[in-house]
Amino acid sequence: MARIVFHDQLLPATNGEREIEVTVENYRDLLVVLEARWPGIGERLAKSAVAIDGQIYQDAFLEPIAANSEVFFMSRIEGG
Amino acid sequence: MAEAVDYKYIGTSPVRPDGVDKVTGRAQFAADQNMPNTLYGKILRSPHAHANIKSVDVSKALAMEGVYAAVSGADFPGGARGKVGGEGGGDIGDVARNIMARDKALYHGHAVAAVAATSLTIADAALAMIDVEYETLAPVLDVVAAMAADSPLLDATNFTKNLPETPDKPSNIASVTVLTRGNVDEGFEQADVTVEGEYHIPMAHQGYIEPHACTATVNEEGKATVWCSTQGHFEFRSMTSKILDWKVGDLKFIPAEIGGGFGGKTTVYLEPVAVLLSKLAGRPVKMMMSREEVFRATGPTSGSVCRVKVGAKKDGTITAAKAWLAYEAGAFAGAPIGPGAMAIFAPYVLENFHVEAHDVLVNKPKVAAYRAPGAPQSMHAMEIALDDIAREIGMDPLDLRLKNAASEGTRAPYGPKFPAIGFKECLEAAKAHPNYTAPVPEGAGRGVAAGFWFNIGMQSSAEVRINEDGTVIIMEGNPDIGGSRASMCLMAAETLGVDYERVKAYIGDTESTGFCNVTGGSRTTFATGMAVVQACEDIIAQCKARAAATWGVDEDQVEWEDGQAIPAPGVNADVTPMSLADVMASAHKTGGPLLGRASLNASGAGASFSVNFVDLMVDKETGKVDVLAFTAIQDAGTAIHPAYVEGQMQGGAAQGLGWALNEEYIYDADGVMENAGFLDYRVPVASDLPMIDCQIIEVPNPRHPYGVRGVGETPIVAPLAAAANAVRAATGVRINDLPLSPPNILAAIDSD
Amino acid sequence: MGEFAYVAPATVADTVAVLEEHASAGKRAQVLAGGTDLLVQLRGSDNEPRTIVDIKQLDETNRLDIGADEIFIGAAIASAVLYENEELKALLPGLLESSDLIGSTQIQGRCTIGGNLCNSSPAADTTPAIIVDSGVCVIATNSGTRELPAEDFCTGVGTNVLAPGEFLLGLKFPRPGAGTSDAYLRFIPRTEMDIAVVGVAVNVTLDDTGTCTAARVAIGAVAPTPLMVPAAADALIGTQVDDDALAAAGVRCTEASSPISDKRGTAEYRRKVVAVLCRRAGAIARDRAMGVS
Amino acid sequence: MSKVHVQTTINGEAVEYLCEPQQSFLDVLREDLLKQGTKEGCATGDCGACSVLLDGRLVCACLMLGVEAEGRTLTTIEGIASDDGLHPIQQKFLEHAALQCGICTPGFIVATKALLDKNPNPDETTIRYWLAGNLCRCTGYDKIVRAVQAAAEELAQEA
Repeated sequence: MARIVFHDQLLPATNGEREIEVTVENYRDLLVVLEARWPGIGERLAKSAVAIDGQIYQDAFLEPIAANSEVFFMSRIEGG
Repeated sequence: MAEAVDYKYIGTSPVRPDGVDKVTGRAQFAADQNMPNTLYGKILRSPHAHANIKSVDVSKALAMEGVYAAVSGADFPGGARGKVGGEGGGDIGDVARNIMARDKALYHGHAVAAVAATSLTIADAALAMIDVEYETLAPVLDVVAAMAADSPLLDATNFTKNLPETPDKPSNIASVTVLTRGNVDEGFEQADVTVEGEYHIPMAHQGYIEPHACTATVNEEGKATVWCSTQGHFEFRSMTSKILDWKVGDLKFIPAEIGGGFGGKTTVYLEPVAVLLSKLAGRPVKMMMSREEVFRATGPTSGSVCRVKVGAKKDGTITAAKAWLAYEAGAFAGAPIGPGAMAIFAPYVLENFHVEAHDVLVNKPKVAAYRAPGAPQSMHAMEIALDDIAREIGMDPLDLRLKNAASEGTRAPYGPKFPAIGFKECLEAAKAHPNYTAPVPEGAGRGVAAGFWFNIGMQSSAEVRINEDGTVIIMEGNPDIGGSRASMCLMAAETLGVDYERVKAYIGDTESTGFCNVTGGSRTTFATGMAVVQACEDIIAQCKARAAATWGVDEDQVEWEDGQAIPAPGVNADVTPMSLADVMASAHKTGGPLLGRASLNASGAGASFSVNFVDLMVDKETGKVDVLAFTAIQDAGTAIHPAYVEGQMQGGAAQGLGWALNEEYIYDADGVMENAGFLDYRVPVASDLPMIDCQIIEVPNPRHPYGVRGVGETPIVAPLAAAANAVRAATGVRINDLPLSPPNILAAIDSD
Repeated sequence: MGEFAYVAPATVADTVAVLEEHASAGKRAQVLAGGTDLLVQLRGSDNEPRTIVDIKQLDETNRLDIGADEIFIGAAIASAVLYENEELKALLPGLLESSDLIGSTQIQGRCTIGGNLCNSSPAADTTPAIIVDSGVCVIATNSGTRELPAEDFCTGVGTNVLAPGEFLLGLKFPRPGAGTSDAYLRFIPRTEMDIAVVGVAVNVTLDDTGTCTAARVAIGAVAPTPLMVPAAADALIGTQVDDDALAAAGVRCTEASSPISDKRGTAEYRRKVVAVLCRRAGAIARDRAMGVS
Repeated sequence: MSKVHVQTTINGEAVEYLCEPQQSFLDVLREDLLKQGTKEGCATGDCGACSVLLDGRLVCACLMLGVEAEGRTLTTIEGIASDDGLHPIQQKFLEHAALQCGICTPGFIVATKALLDKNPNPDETTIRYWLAGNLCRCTGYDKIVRAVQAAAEELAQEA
């Protein structure tokens, strides 16, 4: 199962759960699973960046998530 | 780690395609746009740092001869709140209120009204005729005081976001970010030495030499064309459309050549105002900020207070680190606390840490991005703490960093594991560098620090067109601030196998090329470069198909080599290889013109690390600092155009040194910036700096076809602490605050 | 509120007439020499209409005379022009250095020491040097000219003794004899382009034994006007201008200063640094007077 | 407002214009004469982007009134290249990547021209102090100084 980790700002939305494990095909499916579990979290996740297996995505969507994947939600990064 | 590859064009430093126009004065920057019948637009700005706006009356200005339009906040749509697209992620309602105040003026210089008139003189006179009734309020200027429960509030509807419990009272703290791992208390117990400090850095400006400017013209059909100085014309179009509630398709944005940005030209200030004035006046409107307006009313970067505690064992192993950060957002939420918190410990292997960062409203201009936004402030604190630890345990500061350096597989403080990165390579290069092995000049001090930036990808589009003679045109949508056209041409030349001189790159407007996010986040050469490479690959695929059709073979029997379609090995075809020119010569028979294209949302931007060291001499009687030598070492992934990579490193070093030594926003008690000009906002001049030695490290980014990481932002991060550490070495006195200006240094020496 | 106008009178008398006419009519007129302060003012807060009276067409303001006893520098001569005059540089090195420190190469191409004096900023670089070199202001009036020691010229921040209808024609200096020389040092945070945080000029005359027989010390940016510090000069006179004497003179400078804290430096900082610069400038002036380069 | 008639010479060409008495020469150049190679960075003489030559001497166009051009001879960036092509200074700025955004470049090239006209063989310190009135925020000056040195060498060889 993929390991999903939430940053501190998301903890209010996850009832304090920092980390869960799920089996999904891709990021889109992950959002569906999370929204079902914690209605309303999708809006917050849309403001986050996400790192899937070390790669940072500002706007992930169909990126695959494998059984051994690590998914970290993180603050979005801007730049100069 | 990708293998080092021998390239033919990549890694060379040819003259840039837009160069001749820039050395002759032909290049058209935003203020160089001229249309017949143009009016000049000017903005009236708040003389108060914090005030309720009771009323704005523009009628007397409007009645003046030569004045064709006048607007204030009431003339703009209410504006739905919502996220600004793309980078940054601020609130569009805030952007709307920032470019034209509504019920409140939130900083000295905040726009409150605007006019369009036939001359600059008349426009100035008209501004003086606008009546604004203010009710002044106490300004909130100090970031820590602003966080206090009893502070006056900028926004009574602001409730701190991201707290475990929703607060019941409003505050000036817009949001809080926390990053944690392990157990810091246990970590500190394992430490043999701990150092602790509070570090203050004042607000600083990007200081691009070109003031913001634009010309807007709205025709009778209600369609607007806007020429402007922007790092991202698509995002400017989007913001303008949301602020004015216009259809995106009714706005055409044409990016002029841009005279510097460094993050400061990623958001609108003038453009929606110019469009509205032009619509009302029925004539083109040109707006140009004065330098004073640039300082007072555009987005500098956050001033900050950082408290850091770091513990380490005698062998140098860092056991715990803790940071508390407070960044000034300015008048609206959005200080770069996320990146600041994520960057502070990023170069190091760290099991126990805790970072808490605060985005704080103060009555100063709303901050904008500035080169690695958020990282210089927090990393200044950490890199000073490490210097102090190195001294306490008697270890070379580079060895201390090597002992703890992150490398491939290290879990970054923000969660994921690093892919291939070049931090250790930078540190090793620094240790071996002749400037480091050379003794420190008599009386001087040497300071070392590391830098880091994430780099980003995001959306890019590119088209590649082949002319009848086989020459190549690249059309993409990222304004070229520092020579990116040359990099695009080099990557295209390499991919297509044609001479660099036969490739030209152009920046299209919002109607002539596909969407591109801003030139920022060090993404252009990475992400748009990737799109250009893919568009070239599209061309190659088409050429192979055309050659196959011409030769009567299958497509997979054709290969592309050295700029030509050739039969694949083993294919028995008695044919002449086809170059781009050859394909074009028969293109009318084989399917028409050649047009390659690519669009993507790039991921896989590679983190970039740096190590800087600087030798400084301090006049102990006056506190004056002389920079004797500066060495910048940075992992660029692959340097596509090494001279411009060096240019980024040198320019970032100069900006970082300027911020470290003399640059600062100085406010009086009323919240008026006292040094809103280049005379007293002291950016480095040529005689302040030595040559800046560069060493480019190349640990290719496996996620880019040519290994590019992005180089533009990391260079500004390390100079702040490097300078502070050098002053410490030269004087024996630790100064936690910036700038290291002569009065500050002398006061520290004398009180030591 | 009137309108902007520009005039460039051909004679001193015409210039005085234009200035007086405006003064008596209650209309604003302002003299233009190099323009490096005036144009900044127009661009900034002081953009009220006025008549700009250009004095660069006058023979007198362009006159540079290096006589046997006296040197005259016209008020319209650009700093860069002065600095290219090797004879003048040898005679008044401190003054020329002070004028070469104003702004950038570009600004030195326009700015004048007369304008610097008339702008009457407490931080004016050339004024302390003019003072220690015993400069005398030659002022055009409706009755000819009047003369005034430079140390009496500035009366406050941005104010001076010029009456309505008067303007500065130029500056007179006694030609320094053997054993006399000057130096000016200022402190700025950068290497160039800043306004002085502190400025100190020193002029010394040494006899054959190296004993100081005459001295003048003036300080800038530490009081509402550039200031002569006779006590500092006294600390040098009769000495070999050695480290002790210089240190004593520095202390006198600190005592004489009444600086403010502003964006360019704190009062405390200025009080300390004025002493440092006095010592350093005094040593340079001494070495020059002794013919040591 | 009554405008003033001015006759002057810009880049070898006789030019006439009307300007307001208080208008800067930079404003005249850019907004009226549309010679926009000369840039505005500050309009207060602090950045050097508007460097021009007035009777051969380096000045900021923003610190000069339009009326003061009467009877004078001015050279702007548009007058640096010749019919034969780029001036060696321009060529060296290109070859040395001595520009990034390019907004300060015209000012630097004009200032360099003035320097090398006066001092054909300046050392690094001389170059840096001469150019201290020209701000560049992109390059850190390193490549600009090298370009000036290379241009000086090139011009010495040509001479």
